[in-house]
Amino acid sequence: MIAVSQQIFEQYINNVWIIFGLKIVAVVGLFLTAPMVVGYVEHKTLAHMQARLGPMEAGKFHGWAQLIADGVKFIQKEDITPTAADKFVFTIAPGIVMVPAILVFFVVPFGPNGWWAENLDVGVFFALAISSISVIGMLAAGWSSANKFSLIGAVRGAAQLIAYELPLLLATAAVVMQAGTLSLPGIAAAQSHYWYVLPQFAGFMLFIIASLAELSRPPFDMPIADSEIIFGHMTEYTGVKFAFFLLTEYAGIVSLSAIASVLFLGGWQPLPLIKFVPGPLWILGKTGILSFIVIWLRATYPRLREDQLQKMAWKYMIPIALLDILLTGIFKVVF
Amino acid sequence: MGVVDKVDLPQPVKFILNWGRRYSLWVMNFGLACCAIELIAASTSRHDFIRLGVIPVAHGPRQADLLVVAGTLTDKMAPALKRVYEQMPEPKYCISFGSCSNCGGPFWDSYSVTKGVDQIVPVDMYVPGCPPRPEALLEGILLLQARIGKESLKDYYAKRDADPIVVGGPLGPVDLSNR
Amino acid sequence: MAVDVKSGILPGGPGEGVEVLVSGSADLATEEMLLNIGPQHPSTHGVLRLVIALDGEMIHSAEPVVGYMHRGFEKMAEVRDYRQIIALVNRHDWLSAFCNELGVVLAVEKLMGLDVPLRAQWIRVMMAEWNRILNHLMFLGSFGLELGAMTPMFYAFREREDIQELMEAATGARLHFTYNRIGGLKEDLPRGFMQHSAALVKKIRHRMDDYAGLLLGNEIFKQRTVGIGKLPGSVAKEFGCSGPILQASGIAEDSRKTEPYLTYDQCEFEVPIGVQGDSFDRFNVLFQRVHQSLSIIEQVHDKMPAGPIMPGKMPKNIKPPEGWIYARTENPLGECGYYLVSKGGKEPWRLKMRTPSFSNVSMLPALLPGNLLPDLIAILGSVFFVVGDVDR
Amino acid sequence: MKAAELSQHLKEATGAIERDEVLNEQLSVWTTSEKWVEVATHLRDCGKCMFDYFTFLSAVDFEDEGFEIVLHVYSIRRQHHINVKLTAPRENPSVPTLSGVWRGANWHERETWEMFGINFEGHPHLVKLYLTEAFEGNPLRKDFLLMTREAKEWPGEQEPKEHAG
Repeated sequence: MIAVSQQIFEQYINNVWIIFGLKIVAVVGLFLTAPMVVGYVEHKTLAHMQARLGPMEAGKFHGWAQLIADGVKFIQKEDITPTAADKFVFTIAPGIVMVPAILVFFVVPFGPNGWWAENLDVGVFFALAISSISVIGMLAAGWSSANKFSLIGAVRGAAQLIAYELPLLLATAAVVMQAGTLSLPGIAAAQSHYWYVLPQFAGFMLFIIASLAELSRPPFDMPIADSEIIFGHMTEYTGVKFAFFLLTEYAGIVSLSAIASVLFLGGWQPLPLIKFVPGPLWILGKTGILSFIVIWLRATYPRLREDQLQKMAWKYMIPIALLDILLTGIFKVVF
Repeated sequence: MGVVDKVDLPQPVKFILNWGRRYSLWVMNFGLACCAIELIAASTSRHDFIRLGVIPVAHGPRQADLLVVAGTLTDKMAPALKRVYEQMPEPKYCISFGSCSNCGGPFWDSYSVTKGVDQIVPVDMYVPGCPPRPEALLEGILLLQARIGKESLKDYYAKRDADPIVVGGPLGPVDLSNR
Repeated sequence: MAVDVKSGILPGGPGEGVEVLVSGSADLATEEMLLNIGPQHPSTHGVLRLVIALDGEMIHSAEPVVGYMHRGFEKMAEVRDYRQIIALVNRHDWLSAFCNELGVVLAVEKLMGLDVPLRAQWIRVMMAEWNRILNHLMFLGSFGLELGAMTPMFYAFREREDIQELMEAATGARLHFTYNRIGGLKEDLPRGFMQHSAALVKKIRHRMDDYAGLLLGNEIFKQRTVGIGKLPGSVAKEFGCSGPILQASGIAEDSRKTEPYLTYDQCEFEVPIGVQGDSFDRFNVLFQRVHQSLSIIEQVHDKMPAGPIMPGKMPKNIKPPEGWIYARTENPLGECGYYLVSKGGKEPWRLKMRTPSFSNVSMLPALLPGNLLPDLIAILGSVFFVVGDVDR
Repeated sequence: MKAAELSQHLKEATGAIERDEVLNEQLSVWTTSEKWVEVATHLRDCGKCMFDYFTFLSAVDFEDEGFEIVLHVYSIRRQHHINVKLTAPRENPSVPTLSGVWRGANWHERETWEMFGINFEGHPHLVKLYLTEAFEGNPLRKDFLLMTREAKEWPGEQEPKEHAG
């Protein structure tokens, strides 16, 4: 009996469609749950940093179900499309934002020996390229809403993304040079002796700052600056569509933190004395810590001005990133 | 929203839907005057209505579920209130916070004040006081949540004009035991 | 078929002309864009509307549209008796209720030639200073919020709750105190008030370091505010700006110093001034004023005399003699004056309110042009105003 | 400068002071509509006066005696106040604007125009400040009635005892 079922299992698990389906289920499941966790942690972290409690009632125990309640509520809300909006673009914009955010999770390795959905040879390139597609959705949302504030927010977002894509890529390029591979599992495996945060500390800082800007998180949250332009490109969205935007925003935190921890913090590589903890927990822990830092910054900093942000990108971060690449190159050639 | 407002849903589905609406009340702070300060006080550290799931991050009316009109509404401002209320998606609730928005309050004889926001938008709950203490708003929110927990969306869309709740009103203490 | 756009008529015989609508100009010259901010906008804390003409990102002209909170105070004061007026004037600047009512009772007392007992005067000084801190904390928090830092707001309200608790112990109210009476006060301080107050001074002083760390010492905060929205002292005077705005422009005018009322002449304090009158200076002056107020409160604790708080039994309906008077007090936001004309009745003939925010906001059309749009928020947040105080 | 000295100085320097009065240590001087701007300019520019701080401008409705327009200015340097007053007739009251002397007068004059219906000749932007365009009447005139009050008497005007009995 057991043998038969095992046989069936092996027969079906080898079917490419079944595997594909399972992968999609796993990735979408991750996409739906991880942002919820980050969102909840953000609620509670901010609350405790600000001398209050945060959600306490939904789900009874410390309001753990707050974001689930939000989700249940959003699906009941009326779906409003403004009269002046471009209806088609307005409707598909949340999808354009969301799909790339899901796709990024396909290439993130969660442990050695096949703990990933897909091991692309150009994994780094894929992850960074696909995550910048979402800006098209943002522009589409801002433009189609027929609202001045939305448009300003979308244009700010686009300008910000273009300025910060470059330092992000350059910082990654240095890591790629050092590891000698574009594959994310390959980069993580290459850090078995030491994590790249040590030789590439400048690159790590650049990567974190640039991802903050790309995620439009404080102190770079000008595209959704509430005191200036209400909610940026999301101003006119209601119900489920708005929930998609929010979900994507938090998924972005998770995916960029995960990629940063693979590139710089050794992915699943453990610290020397506590090697018994399995790899997947390591990468989740590192991602969690980076996400926490992203949340923490929100509690501390005011936001910059758009031109100050551009100045910072072009005048400081890109030269530093280039210098970093140069030094990495010299390092590679000499040693 | 399609189905939910036409069909009478089975009890478990209704319970889950109501539970979601009840604990996720994103609030649009229509702060106008003195009461706005007490409304902010209710959302910050000591009173913290975020505990109850009232999230004050809805910066625009499009994402809001709950409109709190706090303060004196003037005739010049009234069209803006009407517009904000209409921009909010259904199902939506409206709290009139403070004497001025209930009935004009100390400005009852002024030539430029609207005597009561219920002339402009339908109100689900009145919180009396000049200004009410944040605790009054907290109790009001609990009462509103208790009502949301029991209502059905079909009824909600069918008859808008359920009797408004009055905090500390003549009905006496309200049973909160089955919250 | 070429369409002559300029004439707006399609070619054809007489009577066959079809009008076409011409929209936009033919060449791509930049046009002035009108942007409407408010009346309900997160950054205007209240209901102020700004109509801004923009040339690109540069503000060409700015016109505040006020009146969304006009409640007709001055007319209503003419049909209220003096007791009711105390409760009424609380509400025009809802963040400094005690200082408002103080101005009215000072005006009436001066008109009647009443001698207020010393203890009542000292208690008034203390309460006015606590109210000043209460007000300033609100703006310390909300300015951070406008620049995107949300934590100062929560901290500010943590402190505000403590102060409100203290003031509630004496006055019975959290926001609109109505503690003054013509001639004195409603009632004496409760037992243990002074100890409570002294402990709170220490606590607030300690917690002010949080704000200094979060905002004053923050690099991003400095980048957003230093050199933004410079207001020359001469312009500020011409528009009648007062309080922190005037002081940040380098003019140490403070009626507690220059024309001391109550017992301010027996208190030692400084009037903090700014150097260049930019947003950062305005914020910094506000911050320093809190420290000065704390030091005044400590002095009051040492000097508080015993004695009555009312000059005897006062009639319920007060009828000041015929005449007029202008009484000014240094409100948290600036000079608040009441020009009172009495005809001997139980209601004033005319009560003109000279409110600080009105003059401060009327200065905006002179300050805003030439600044960038993103800086509008930084300037607006630092021109501390309460909309009810503008519109009355 | 002391109130008496100041009024003496103004009488000599401008010759436009009709009468003066000191009440509660505060000086008021009355002038005429023709000399209104001249007096204001003198107050601002004269080295002895130096009224550089514009406090407020408003009006009082004295029913049959017409409107009294009150200008209150203060000198931060010399630390003295003055009320400059002017009586305008009830029918078509009109005075020259001071917004060219102190820019702060702009909004105060708009408010006074709206509340009392007093015209300010030469004002750059005399439009409603507070009320909606549809609003009719000048609320602070004594003949403007509060309709709510006309419809229902305010019970609080009586003493609680009187009301009960």
